[in-house]
Amino acid sequence: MTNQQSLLEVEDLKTYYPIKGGILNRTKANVKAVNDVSLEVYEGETLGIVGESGCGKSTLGRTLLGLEKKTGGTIHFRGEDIGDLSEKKLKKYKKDMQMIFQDPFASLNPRQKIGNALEEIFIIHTSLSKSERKERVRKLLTEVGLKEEHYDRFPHEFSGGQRQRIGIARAIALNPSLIVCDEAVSALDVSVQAQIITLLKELQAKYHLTYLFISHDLGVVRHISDRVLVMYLGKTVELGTTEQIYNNALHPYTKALLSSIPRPIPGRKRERIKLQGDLPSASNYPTGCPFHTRCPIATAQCKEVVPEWREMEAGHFVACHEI
Amino acid sequence: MEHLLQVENLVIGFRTAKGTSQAVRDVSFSLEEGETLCIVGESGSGKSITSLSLLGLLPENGDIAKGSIRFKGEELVGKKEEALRKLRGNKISMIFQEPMTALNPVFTIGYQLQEPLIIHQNLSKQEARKRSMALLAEVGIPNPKEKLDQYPHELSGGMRQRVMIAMALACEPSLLIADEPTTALDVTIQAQILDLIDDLKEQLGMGVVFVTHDMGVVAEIADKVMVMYAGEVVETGDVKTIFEDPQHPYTKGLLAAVPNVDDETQELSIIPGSMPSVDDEIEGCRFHPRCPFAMDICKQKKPPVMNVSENHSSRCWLQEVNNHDKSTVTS
Amino acid sequence: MSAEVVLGKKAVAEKKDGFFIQTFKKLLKNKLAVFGLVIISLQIILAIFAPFLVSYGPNEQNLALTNQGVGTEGHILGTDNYGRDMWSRIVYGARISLVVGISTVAIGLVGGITLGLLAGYFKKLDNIIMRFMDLLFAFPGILLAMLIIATLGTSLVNVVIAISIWSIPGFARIVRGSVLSIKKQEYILAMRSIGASNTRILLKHILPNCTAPIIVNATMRMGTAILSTASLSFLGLGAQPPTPEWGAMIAAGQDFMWDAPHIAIIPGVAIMLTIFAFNVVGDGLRDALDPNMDIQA
Amino acid sequence: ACSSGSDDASGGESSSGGSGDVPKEITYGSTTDAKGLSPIDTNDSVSSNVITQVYETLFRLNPETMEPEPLLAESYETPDENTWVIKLNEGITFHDGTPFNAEAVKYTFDELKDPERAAPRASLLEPIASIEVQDEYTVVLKTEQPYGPMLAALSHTNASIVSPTADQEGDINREPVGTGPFVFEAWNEGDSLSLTKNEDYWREPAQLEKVTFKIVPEYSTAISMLQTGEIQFLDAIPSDHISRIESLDNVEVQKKEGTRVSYLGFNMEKEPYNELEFRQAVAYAIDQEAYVSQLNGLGVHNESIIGPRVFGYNEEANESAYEFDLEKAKQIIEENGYGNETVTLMSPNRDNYMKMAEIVQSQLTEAGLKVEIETMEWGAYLDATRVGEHEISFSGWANSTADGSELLYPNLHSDNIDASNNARYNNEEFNKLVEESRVTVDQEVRKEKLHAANMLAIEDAPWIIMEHGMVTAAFDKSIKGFEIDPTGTWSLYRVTRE
Amino acid sequence: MIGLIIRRLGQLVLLLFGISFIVFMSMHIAPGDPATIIGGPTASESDLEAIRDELGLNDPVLVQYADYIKGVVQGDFGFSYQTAQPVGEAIATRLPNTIKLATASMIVAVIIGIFAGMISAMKQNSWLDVTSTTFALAGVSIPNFWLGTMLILAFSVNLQWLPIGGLSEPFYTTEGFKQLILPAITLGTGSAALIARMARSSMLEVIRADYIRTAKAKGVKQRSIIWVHALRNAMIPVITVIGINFGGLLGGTIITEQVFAINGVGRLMIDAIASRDFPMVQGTVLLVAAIFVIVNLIVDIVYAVIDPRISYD
Ligand SMILES: Nc1ncnc2c1ncn2[C@@H]1O[C@H](COP(=O)(O)OP(=O)(O)OP(=O)(O)O)[C@@H](O)[C@H]1O
Ligand SMILES: Nc1ncnc2c1ncn2[C@@H]1O[C@H](COP(=O)(O)OP(=O)(O)OP(=O)(O)O)[C@@H](O)[C@H]1O
Ligand SMILES: [Mg+2]
Ligand SMILES: [Mg+2]
Repeated sequence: MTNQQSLLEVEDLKTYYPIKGGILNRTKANVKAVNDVSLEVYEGETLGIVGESGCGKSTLGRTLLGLEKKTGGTIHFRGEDIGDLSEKKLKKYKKDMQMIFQDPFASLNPRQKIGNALEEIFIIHTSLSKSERKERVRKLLTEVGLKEEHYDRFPHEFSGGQRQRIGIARAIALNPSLIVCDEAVSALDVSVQAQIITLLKELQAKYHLTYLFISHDLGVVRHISDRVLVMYLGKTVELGTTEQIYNNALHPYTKALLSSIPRPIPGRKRERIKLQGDLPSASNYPTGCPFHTRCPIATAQCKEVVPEWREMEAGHFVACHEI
Repeated sequence: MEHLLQVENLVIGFRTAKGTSQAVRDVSFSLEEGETLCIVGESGSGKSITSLSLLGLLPENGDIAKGSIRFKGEELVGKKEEALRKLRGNKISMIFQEPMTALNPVFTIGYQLQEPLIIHQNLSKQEARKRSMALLAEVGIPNPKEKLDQYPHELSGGMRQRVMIAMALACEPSLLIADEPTTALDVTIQAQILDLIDDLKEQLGMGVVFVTHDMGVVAEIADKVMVMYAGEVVETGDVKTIFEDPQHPYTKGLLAAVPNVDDETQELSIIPGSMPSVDDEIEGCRFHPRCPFAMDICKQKKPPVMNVSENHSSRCWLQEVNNHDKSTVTS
Repeated sequence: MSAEVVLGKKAVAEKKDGFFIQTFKKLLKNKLAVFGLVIISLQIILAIFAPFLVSYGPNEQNLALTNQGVGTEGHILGTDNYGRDMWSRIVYGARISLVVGISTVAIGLVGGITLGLLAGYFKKLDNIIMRFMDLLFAFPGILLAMLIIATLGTSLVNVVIAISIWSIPGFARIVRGSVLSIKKQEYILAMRSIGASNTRILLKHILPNCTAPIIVNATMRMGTAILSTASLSFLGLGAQPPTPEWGAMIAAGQDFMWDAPHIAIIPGVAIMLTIFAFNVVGDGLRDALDPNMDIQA
Repeated sequence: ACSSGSDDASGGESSSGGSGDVPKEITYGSTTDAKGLSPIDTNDSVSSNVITQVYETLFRLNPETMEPEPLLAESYETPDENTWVIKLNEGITFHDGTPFNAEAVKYTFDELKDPERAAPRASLLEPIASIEVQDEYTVVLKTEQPYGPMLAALSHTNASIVSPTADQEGDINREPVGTGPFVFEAWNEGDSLSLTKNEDYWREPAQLEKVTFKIVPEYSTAISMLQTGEIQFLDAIPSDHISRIESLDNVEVQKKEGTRVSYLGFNMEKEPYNELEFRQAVAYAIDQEAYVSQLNGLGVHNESIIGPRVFGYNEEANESAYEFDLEKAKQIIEENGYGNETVTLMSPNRDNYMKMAEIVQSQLTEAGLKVEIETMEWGAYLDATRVGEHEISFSGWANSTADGSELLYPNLHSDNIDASNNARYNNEEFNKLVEESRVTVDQEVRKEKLHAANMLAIEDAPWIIMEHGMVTAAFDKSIKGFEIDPTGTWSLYRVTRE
Repeated sequence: MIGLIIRRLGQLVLLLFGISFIVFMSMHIAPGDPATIIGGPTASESDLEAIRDELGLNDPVLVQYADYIKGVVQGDFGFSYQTAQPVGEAIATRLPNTIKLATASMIVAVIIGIFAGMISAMKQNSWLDVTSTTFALAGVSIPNFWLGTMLILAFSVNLQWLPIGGLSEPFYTTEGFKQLILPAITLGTGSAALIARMARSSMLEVIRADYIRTAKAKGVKQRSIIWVHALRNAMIPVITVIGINFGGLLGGTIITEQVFAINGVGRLMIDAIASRDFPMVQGTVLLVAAIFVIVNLIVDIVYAVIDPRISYD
């Protein structure tokens, strides 16, 4: 992983959701879904993003694609600031950045034939004729392992794995450079999940795609990612190569997370790092380090001071006072 | 010997708009006290339906068409609703997958916890309240007194699932059925819940039927494993055997398809295709369209359950070949 | 190469039907709904072929033969207080009632869908539109109709307008509700992620997916609309005489409940059957469109 | 504060009762509420019904002959054509104790005429120039021109004499004070109104102890209540309900020819309605007999504008009207091409007007016209016809003075175009005859003038008469001595219950 | 909760303001001049002019509206053109009857509706369900005035069980109660039917919910599953229907009051519209709208009581 070229550069990105209430329905507080995230994504890599439910993984992905309005920070795509572009100008970049969604069924319009759904992309972004569009769609379908005759079918006529293939076809239709896979395989059965992961890998090799692979399944992430980002309550807590994260995790949260994964090896005695309590809700955000309420090694400092995002070794970042 | 639970040749049919479909086909298994049986299989393989049938809680349009379910020797199939009701939540308890929806949103935690105590143990309201407070503490909920008066939506997912567990254990059942109790939870929370169930099982000596599709979870908690595919049991055995010496091609495929956190270089193997739906009638073995080892016989004749060894069986024609090989070797 | 294996031939053949045909097939399983469909079809036939089905004009008076009961020779359903043939009036009335029902619902739909889509999709418009809808809603229907008719004058067209306006907020609310939930669906996000415009998303993706509640509601509204014309006629604000509109017919027949009850009862039964029909079809549709109802009892 | 339904219900079941223990009470069902209770400030028939029981006029029409005869007045004389000297009965007091005298009469009439007060029936006394008190019990009315219908006008309910004290110190529109046989007790607006017997009445006190007016908007509900005995008395029976009422065992029906006339009127300022031929065609095309036959006996077929019970009627008028002749109508319509344009019949959506409109529409269609009906709410109808937006309209005139001048002048005299002359009829000769009928005091001469005017208008056909009304009442058989007069008014003074 | 109430009442003021403006304008645009109605056919143009002057109808419409609003702010709703009675007073005497009627019919509707809907849902597709559905549908299909007349003929005239007219007696007396029965049924039937249908479908949904399965798994008796666990959840959408339906119910009082000779606000209102009694129309319409909004506010509060997930703060 030498001469990495940066595709996406994110600095101090913030995305807040307002919590409304009170007599006048004013904003009372904010859910800090993404809170001061800085990172770089390299061309052709797969960056896995892990963390527990509600930690802001999806929000981060959507914000990067301009589907969610950011509250602060900057996003550079191929060196260009795209964070504040108007809807119109953004269209050009939208072609270059696509998304694959978690629920393959929910992400397809149930009333639209698959062929038409795919064709629509070309209607929006190209001026191809009808027959040309059809041709492109046929090619796409075969590309993701579906058949041409699937063109006229409705989403409910497909199995979960097939639907996810359609989602992938949609994402690669315009030859993007970046694809955000938001829990793209989580809803699938293991056997199908393996099929899709393999397909994603094939496509990446073929088209030199960059993936942001969001998942809570650490096994899958390990399998597919080059680098891994660990998030907790809207904050990045650790970032490193897959190797660094899985074999040499620094942050106590990463460690706990890794130790909690049930291993398919019977009889293995677990050395689980037990965490106390549940995730605090994003709306009553803890002061200091967001993890201090559950952290086994928290100190007084952690309660007060937000830890810095430090590079511990080459490419291995962590936010913790105790390391 | 009397088993805690013995299920024999269970067949469950559903009446649907298209006719009758069999969701569970000829399933048999047994469970002893203090033992954990994991039922694994992909979505739609009939895990939930099997476990629901144990309590007589099948959806309205579902029926046990054949087979028997014996709890401590007592036949449950065909038992009167009222008799079953007395068992439910008392001798046999159940925990469901979705802690979000499995609790009634309009009643307090306390009310829902006290219900089985009042129904089955005739406790007074105060006694029930005291007892439920203790139960909450037992499942590791801080401030149980306060939580009793809260509503489900005020609790996090992990807490809710703990409440469900407390509820299921209220009357100290001898059999606990857990249908994917941790699937909706985060891994760190899942770990806490799995530990909890394990501890309580030890304490109470219950038998546990645990439904999951996560092989990792199976490895962690199971004594015995039953692998289901498209309504049928394809392989059963104790946990070690299943993981270390799986016989059925499906089981093997399943294990190989799970990405391993600890293995960087693992090549994921693929089972092509996807599971048939319950009402697809397939000649021969239900797995043969996806089986890399399918032989002619597999397409024509349904394989019987074949014993691999004591406590290990597989529903696959390959077994016959193997057995045959073995027998020829030994003889 | 891979997944096709399991979708056996049977499965493919079975799933060929489009969404509407499937729904219709499910609908046909519901006996009450079929009954409703039959009534509606009959009504449509009556309306279309009215001139061929009667031997008297609907307004043809015969003052020498008034208030004849059901089964009178030459007048199967008797005659009214002007000696007009009840059967003819009922048949021609089907035309009017159908048109009134359909046009009020159509106008209400267009208004309600537009406002509902806008309110549901654009947060900024939501408050304004929905407060305005509340305003309309807070007027009891009859009162609103009375005000509109008092302003525009009594005529069937104005009745239609009044009832349409009155049904707008109902549709708007339903559509808005569906839009709010559909908007959160991933496929809308997916459309946004491929850069589809708001108009495209609203019209091609959100609207078609609100159809189920809209259809169900529209069928039921149809009944209400016909009933409302009856109430307005009772208050003297309905169709102009001698228009054989059913509501006006019952309202006028009300005075003869003693001498010739059939004058009010026959159109009453006609209205009841129609509303009943539309409602059971609506109910049936709701069930047919509900995925949970895919099971047979 | 009103009578409870149950008491009446038990009392009303005359069929069961032989005990003779009937309460001396009566409940009248009215479809609308009174607008007010002051004769000066109201103009509607429901208010009149109450006012007639509480107040009295100087003269009243004899229900049989329709001739004015003195009531509060004792006698009168006319020393010259423009002077009316009226002698009043002595020793009468209003319910509030105020003495009835010439001052009270002057006060009442001055108020009625006062433009500030804007009394709706001010026109009744409009010809009177001055009202003078000659002595305690004599008033002198002076007119600038002779005023023929003077006594009829003074018999009008709205010319009832009110207590000046009560009017000045209170609101007689809510708490009426008159000299009549009944004293106002309570008014629960929109629901009921009650009167009690005037114990100190100047004549023999009434038999009834209590009278209640109950508002029942739906006539069919009212009939049901009459049947169950919740009310005992109804009037103005719609023709569609008469057969039901007549079938009731416990109810007696009284019907009489009345002064009310219902007509079809043309807008004489619009084409082609200003053409005599068109109007004749319509007149020939309408078969009034067929219409009246639908009224179940509650209408009189007579095509004279001045009806048989109205002063100025002559049999000849009826006979000279255009007779039903469909062929003639068709012929005229065809010759003039009248069938090409659509004719709109405007009708208020109440009473029998809708029925007229529907039948006439059918008859005119038969004759070859294209006809539409436009029904309107009463308020909108009044507005539209007043300013002449209509083409043909249906309307009626109650004529509460039963005098022909009171019919022809407001409705067909050109003075009243833009007011009550909705036909916008303007005929010099006719105007003159009507004026003469008004300024003549000699009743015989008046009669002739009215007849001549009537004949002229029938010939000219700005109006085509549909029917002359019947006045009707239905009451419980236990009620005796009830008399309704041809203008539709009734007094409960002599009514008893047995 | 208090926040909700304050916010809603604030909205109510705005709403009433909007409604009053619309009503005011539409009454002025509408054909039919109050003066002609007061003056009657015989009044001359100058009589009418005098009447208009007295009523202030000659001022520019906006000035009239401003005057009206000024009055309303001070609690003065003007005087009836017809009877010169203060509008507030006229409404006050009739309001109790309308409230009695509306409340009684709502009670009838809720009791019958929920009961029928529950039975339908519990015995889905049985003859009981079909019968109850049929009745419910018939209920929405019958015109109010027709039903009212029929009930009178049957129960008052033929059977003589119940009185016909008015609501003169207090409802807690036997007589007053009897007076309420027929009008309440007449007015309540339509709403009962709607509630029944809503209750049925909502109940059907609820009994398939996971938490019902949980309750069964706990061994809860069938009866308490339905009446305790399911009912309260099923009520949530039903309550909204009740609130929305209340508007229709208020509209229905117009006809019911007419048929049963009840002296209520509905009748006051149609009479006022018919006679172009502007201040009375304004007053009654505002009142009805206010009642509607307040009832819906109450519905929202009940909503929060039934469903703990809803909080308005
Ligand atoms: N539209 C929204 N409005 C308000 N809050 C939101 C919205 N979307 C997400 N949130 C909140 O923002 C936080 C982060 O949400 P996000 O969906 O990004 O989490 P996630 O890590 O993707 O979780 P999951 O694994 O459950 O998908 C959560 O607390 C969530 O409740
Ligand atoms: N009420 C029902 N009517 C008809 N078919 C049903 C019904 N419930 C379940 N099934 C069918 O029975 C089969 C087995 O379902 P079951 O819920 O047991 O699967 P599962 O193994 O628990 O899957 P998951 O992992 O998704 O929970 C499925 O194919 C399903 O479609
Ligand atoms: Mg997410
Ligand atoms: Mg399951």
